[in-house]
Amino acid sequence: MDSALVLSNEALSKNIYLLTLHIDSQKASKFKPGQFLKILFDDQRLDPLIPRPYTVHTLSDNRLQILYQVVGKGTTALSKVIAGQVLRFLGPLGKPFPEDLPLPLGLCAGGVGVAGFSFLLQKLPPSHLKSVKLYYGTKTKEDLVRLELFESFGIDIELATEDGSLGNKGFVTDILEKDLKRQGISTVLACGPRGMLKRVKELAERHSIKAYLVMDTFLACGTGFCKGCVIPRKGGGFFHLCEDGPTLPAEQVDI
Amino acid sequence: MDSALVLSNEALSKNIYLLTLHIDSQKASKFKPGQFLKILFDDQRLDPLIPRPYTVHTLSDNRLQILYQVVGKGTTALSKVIAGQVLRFLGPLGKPFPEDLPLPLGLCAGGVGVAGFSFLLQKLPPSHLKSVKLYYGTKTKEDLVRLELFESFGIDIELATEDGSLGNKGFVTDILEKDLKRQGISTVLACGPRGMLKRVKELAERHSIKAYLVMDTFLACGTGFCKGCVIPRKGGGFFHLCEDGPTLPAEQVDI
Amino acid sequence: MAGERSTLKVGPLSFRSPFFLASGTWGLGDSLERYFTEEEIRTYIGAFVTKGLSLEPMEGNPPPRLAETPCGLINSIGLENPGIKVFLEKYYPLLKSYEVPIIFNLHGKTVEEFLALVQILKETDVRSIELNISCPNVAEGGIAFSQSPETVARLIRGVRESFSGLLVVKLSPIGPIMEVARICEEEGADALTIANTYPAMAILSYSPLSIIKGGLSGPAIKPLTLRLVYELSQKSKLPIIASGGILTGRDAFEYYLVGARAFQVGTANLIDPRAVIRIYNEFVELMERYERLSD
Amino acid sequence: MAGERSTLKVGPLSFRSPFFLASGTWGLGDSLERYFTEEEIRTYIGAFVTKGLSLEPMEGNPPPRLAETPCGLINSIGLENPGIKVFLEKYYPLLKSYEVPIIFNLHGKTVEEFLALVQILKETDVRSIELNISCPNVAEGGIAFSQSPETVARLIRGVRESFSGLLVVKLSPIGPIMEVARICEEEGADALTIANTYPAMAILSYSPLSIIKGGLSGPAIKPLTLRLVYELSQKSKLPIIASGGILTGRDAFEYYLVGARAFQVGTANLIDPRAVIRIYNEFVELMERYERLSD
Ligand SMILES: Cc1cc2nc3c(=O)[nH]c(=O)nc-3n(C[C@H](O)[C@H](O)[C@H](O)COP(=O)(O)OP(=O)(O)OC[C@H]3O[C@@H](n4cnc5c(N)ncnc54)[C@H](O)[C@@H]3O)c2cc1C
Ligand SMILES: Cc1cc2nc3c(=O)[nH]c(=O)nc-3n(C[C@H](O)[C@H](O)[C@H](O)COP(=O)(O)OP(=O)(O)OC[C@H]3O[C@@H](n4cnc5c(N)ncnc54)[C@H](O)[C@@H]3O)c2cc1C
Ligand SMILES: Cc1cc2nc3c(=O)[nH]c(=O)nc-3n(C[C@H](O)[C@H](O)[C@H](O)COP(=O)(O)O)c2cc1C
Ligand SMILES: Cc1cc2nc3c(=O)[nH]c(=O)nc-3n(C[C@H](O)[C@H](O)[C@H](O)COP(=O)(O)O)c2cc1C
Ligand code: FES
Ligand code: FES
Repeated sequence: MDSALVLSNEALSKNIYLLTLHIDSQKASKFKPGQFLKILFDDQRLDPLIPRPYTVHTLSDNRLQILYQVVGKGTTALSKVIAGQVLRFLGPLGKPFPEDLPLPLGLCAGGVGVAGFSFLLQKLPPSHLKSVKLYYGTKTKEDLVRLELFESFGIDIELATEDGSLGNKGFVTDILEKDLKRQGISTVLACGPRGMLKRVKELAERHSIKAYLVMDTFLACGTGFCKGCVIPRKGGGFFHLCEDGPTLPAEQVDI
Repeated sequence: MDSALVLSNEALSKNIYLLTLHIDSQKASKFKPGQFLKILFDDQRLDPLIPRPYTVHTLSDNRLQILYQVVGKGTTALSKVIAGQVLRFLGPLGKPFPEDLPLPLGLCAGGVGVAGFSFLLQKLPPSHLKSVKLYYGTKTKEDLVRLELFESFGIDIELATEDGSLGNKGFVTDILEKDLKRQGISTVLACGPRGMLKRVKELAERHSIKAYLVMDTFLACGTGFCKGCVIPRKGGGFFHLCEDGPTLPAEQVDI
Repeated sequence: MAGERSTLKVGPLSFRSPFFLASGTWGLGDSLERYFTEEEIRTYIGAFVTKGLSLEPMEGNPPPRLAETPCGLINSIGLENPGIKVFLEKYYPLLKSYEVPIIFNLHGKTVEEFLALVQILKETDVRSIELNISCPNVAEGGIAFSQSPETVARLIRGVRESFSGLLVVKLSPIGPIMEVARICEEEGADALTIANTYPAMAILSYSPLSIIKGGLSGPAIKPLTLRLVYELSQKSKLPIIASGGILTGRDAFEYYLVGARAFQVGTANLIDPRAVIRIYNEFVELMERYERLSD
Repeated sequence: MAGERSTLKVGPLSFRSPFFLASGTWGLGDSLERYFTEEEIRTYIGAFVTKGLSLEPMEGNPPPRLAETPCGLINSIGLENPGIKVFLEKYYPLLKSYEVPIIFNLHGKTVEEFLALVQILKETDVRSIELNISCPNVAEGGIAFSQSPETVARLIRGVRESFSGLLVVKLSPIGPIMEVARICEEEGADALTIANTYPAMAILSYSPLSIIKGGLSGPAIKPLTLRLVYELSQKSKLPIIASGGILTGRDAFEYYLVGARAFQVGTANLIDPRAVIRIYNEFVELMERYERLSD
């Protein structure tokens, strides 16, 4: 495990936080977009027991950011961490996003599922950015965090909120569907709640395009040891999310 | 339980920390010297499970200080807390030091056992201070923390370190013994490791003076509910440290 | 249940709140008033369960009596209590004045001692008892009962013969719990408390070696007792009072979902004497949300 | 022991380190090399215990397979494994190259399946097995064995007849463990692993209701398994391999003080794949300090 110094830990909305860590730059250079790390508190306390996984949100030199939503014990504890404290981490873990995703590429994010796309955008050849479109949906306006960051990449962005407080009213997959109908997208990379991923899978099948789903389930080891993180595979058997994923081909998962 | 804002949490030596809290001033006014509070972390984490007890070190208005030594999980976790975080506490708990302790009064402190004496000194009538002497011993010089504070009361102070790096070489009870022989002390209030308290008890008996021991044992409730914090009572039965103590008459405990 | 709170029935009694203060975690109850208003006692505390009471006063075990373990607490109090008679004289009158149902947690070393305790209570207005056949911290009686279904049968039959009030049996999580539960039902107990603490051990110092053997309570055991309540509630028709690691409304709600109808708050009281109020409120909120969801 | 580390003997085998990687917490071992140097494997890892291996490949249980509880982890993997034959072909050769003793953790649904597994191993150079008669997550076999001393007797007798290598039996903490341990000794087992996980349960969501029933591991159970090791080591002459919540050198040292002679690191690997190195070093330091103190 490695050490990380907390540079800041800022609430962006009621439940969404941005954690900025300083880590060893050699270690930093090993992370690829789509990979994750597990974060352990550095204080002998055994609850939560299992370090929680987080995607790399942004990375430059030795500054690694995580965008996270407070949902339970681990994320609540993380939200109480403040600058100057030290955390420990294990990573990089998991497989990166597939390389050379065919353009035009649609990034479909539900809520904090947007977290990992920024690191991808940081690493894409700048010439590709004009062929990338971000579909970003949340329940309400205040959860649409980090818009400035995503705008800074110069990509096309469409927003949706369930309550219509900003962008299109409704689900993010509704706007994605419109573009798929217009055949404006070759590949979709989607991250968000299970319901959204199901919908993306359906849409991709219907419109015969390739989709990858960045999935979520409770992980223990994150290293492939425990076989606990299964996602049913189409036709039988299971993926192990931490080893085979977290990004899985939509047509192969049975959700 | 009440909330406390951490104003600072400073390492005074390798293992000894000074925690400064901001608490409600009405609550603060309820604490008397010798009483303690139990500190809970405010982050849903259940380890350590039971809030640990700490004596009030100093108190003025709503600024409450705790002087503590890192020995295990709870104190390690406390040492990682930093300014700006919030803690919760229960208190005041336990009985205050006896009132109107006959002068001249000897305060005998082993290590961080010195913590509670400063609040007593803050509250003593200034005219009594010249009849108070502090015997303060530690293993080595760097653990003799908060000397300036104690000097500021204008009391007589004698120091001892086991390695002789500052003050008398040897145990703090050796210097206390000299004064008892000279009949310079009427009452002793002692706080420190079990071995030191035993020695104080012996000395008090031998020199026929009254001694009170501020004792330590693992507490669960701190409120008298669980009956877990027993100290054998001379002649049979038990004291419950959290209710009957933490300050107990030396001649009545069987240690 | 949120709606019918005022009519929660367990056996012959009804309770205003399904939350009880567990035996031994609020001592003899003499300081209830220090931490609650009378109104709070009436609203939030379904019942006060006394510390285990024995025929004669008991001094309890020598120290160490406590040790913390990861998310758990080991206690080896050894049933320190002033004896049933002193309790009835000195503590009971005050407790009664709080208008909260009082359940007498009883400890006998033998069946005969249990019956003698019940005889004493017959002379009083006490209407609720919890038989502690599961204390892991005494040399005689306690958990040994829970290992012997035949003895439990004899015990409950005897008690039931002379006591018509609320008869709760508090089982040990260790041993033939399914069989013991069945026997409690057959012999006419009114409810089961599931469960007492788990036999455990901790080492406090190495040199000199200091160990504690006692009962483990707290959040660490909740997944174990939850499983027991789940299994038992499918087998037994008796109402189950859950006891084990209830620190939040969620914990109680989970016990409710697997079949428990009342809840004892134990270790949580040691962390925060007012914990039961928070737990109650969290529970009621979850109940309301859940009822709405399942509409 | 610090001094005689190179000669720790359990049954017919000796181990360089008393720390084993517990079954199921390092998968099939194919990524050992990713987290340890060869030197580290040789120094710190006394043995690698395989994931439970069955006659035929097993797919394991559907999700959810995991839940965290306070200081504990519930798993219901359901013995996902490629089957003994595939393991021998595809994974064993690589594992052997690490020069670390490999203990085959075996799962049979019946005594006959266990014996068939042992027959297969007889054709190989495998010299160490751990009989998993305690898995709480399978419909057949597993923990059911540990409830039936007669079946365990038949099992061990059968295995012992055809297998002369290191025969470890991994017991369940639930059930008649003292009796099962006695039978293991009588029938010629070489060592006991105390213990597997505790039957437990967690609720993951309320609506729709999602629950997990599985085995509890981790620090939460350490005080319970410590107590079992303590009780068993006074009754059984077989060397005890402790398994339950070993996260630090102190944990292992406490098991040592109550009689264990080797230690399995399980859940700790899931927190930090290199945990065994830290634990080993902490343990050795404590051993040395303690030996000095007891001089
Ligand atoms: C590879 C990966 C990357 C991730 N990256 C991010 C990220 O960048 N930002 C971010 O905000 N989140 C991310 N997550 C999700 C994040 O890890 C979780 O939100 C976090 O672990 C929650 O921890 P907690 O202790 O706060 O909540 P928990 O208390 O663990 O509970 C969270 C929720 O999960 C449920 N749950 C618990 N166990 C299970 C189970 N076995 N099966 C199903 N449900 C269960 C609980 O009931 C609860 O509703 C990622 C997850 C994965 C797998
Ligand atoms: C009334 C009171 C006031 C106190 N005030 C202060 C103060 O002002 N400053 C200060 O530094 N400390 C004070 N203490 C001591 C302080 O509470 C402890 O040092 C603290 O609880 C240790 O917590 P921990 O989690 O760090 O250590 P732990 O991990 O709890 O262990 C500390 C040590 O105690 C041992 N231990 C654990 N349980 C038991 C038991 N049941 N019996 C015997 N030994 C046990 C452990 O083995 C270990 O050596 C006070 C104690 C009491 C009772
Ligand atoms: C300090 C302490 C004392 C206890 N004393 C008794 C007792 O006298 N009689 C009894 O039946 N149970 C006793 N118990 C068990 C509790 O009532 C409760 O059943 C158990 O602790 C599990 O619940 P919890 O995890 O909420 O604490 C005691 C528990 C603790 C922690
Ligand atoms: C994810 C997981 C998988 C396990 N798989 C097996 C197994 O296949 N066979 C077995 O005998 N024990 C298995 N166990 C039990 C462990 O080997 C170990 O005995 C138990 O977890 C207690 O130790 P711990 O608290 O250190 O984890 C498994 C445990 C976990 C957590
Ligand atoms: S989390 Fe353990 S195998 Fe994926
Ligand atoms: S700590 Fe519970 S009675 Fe003193």
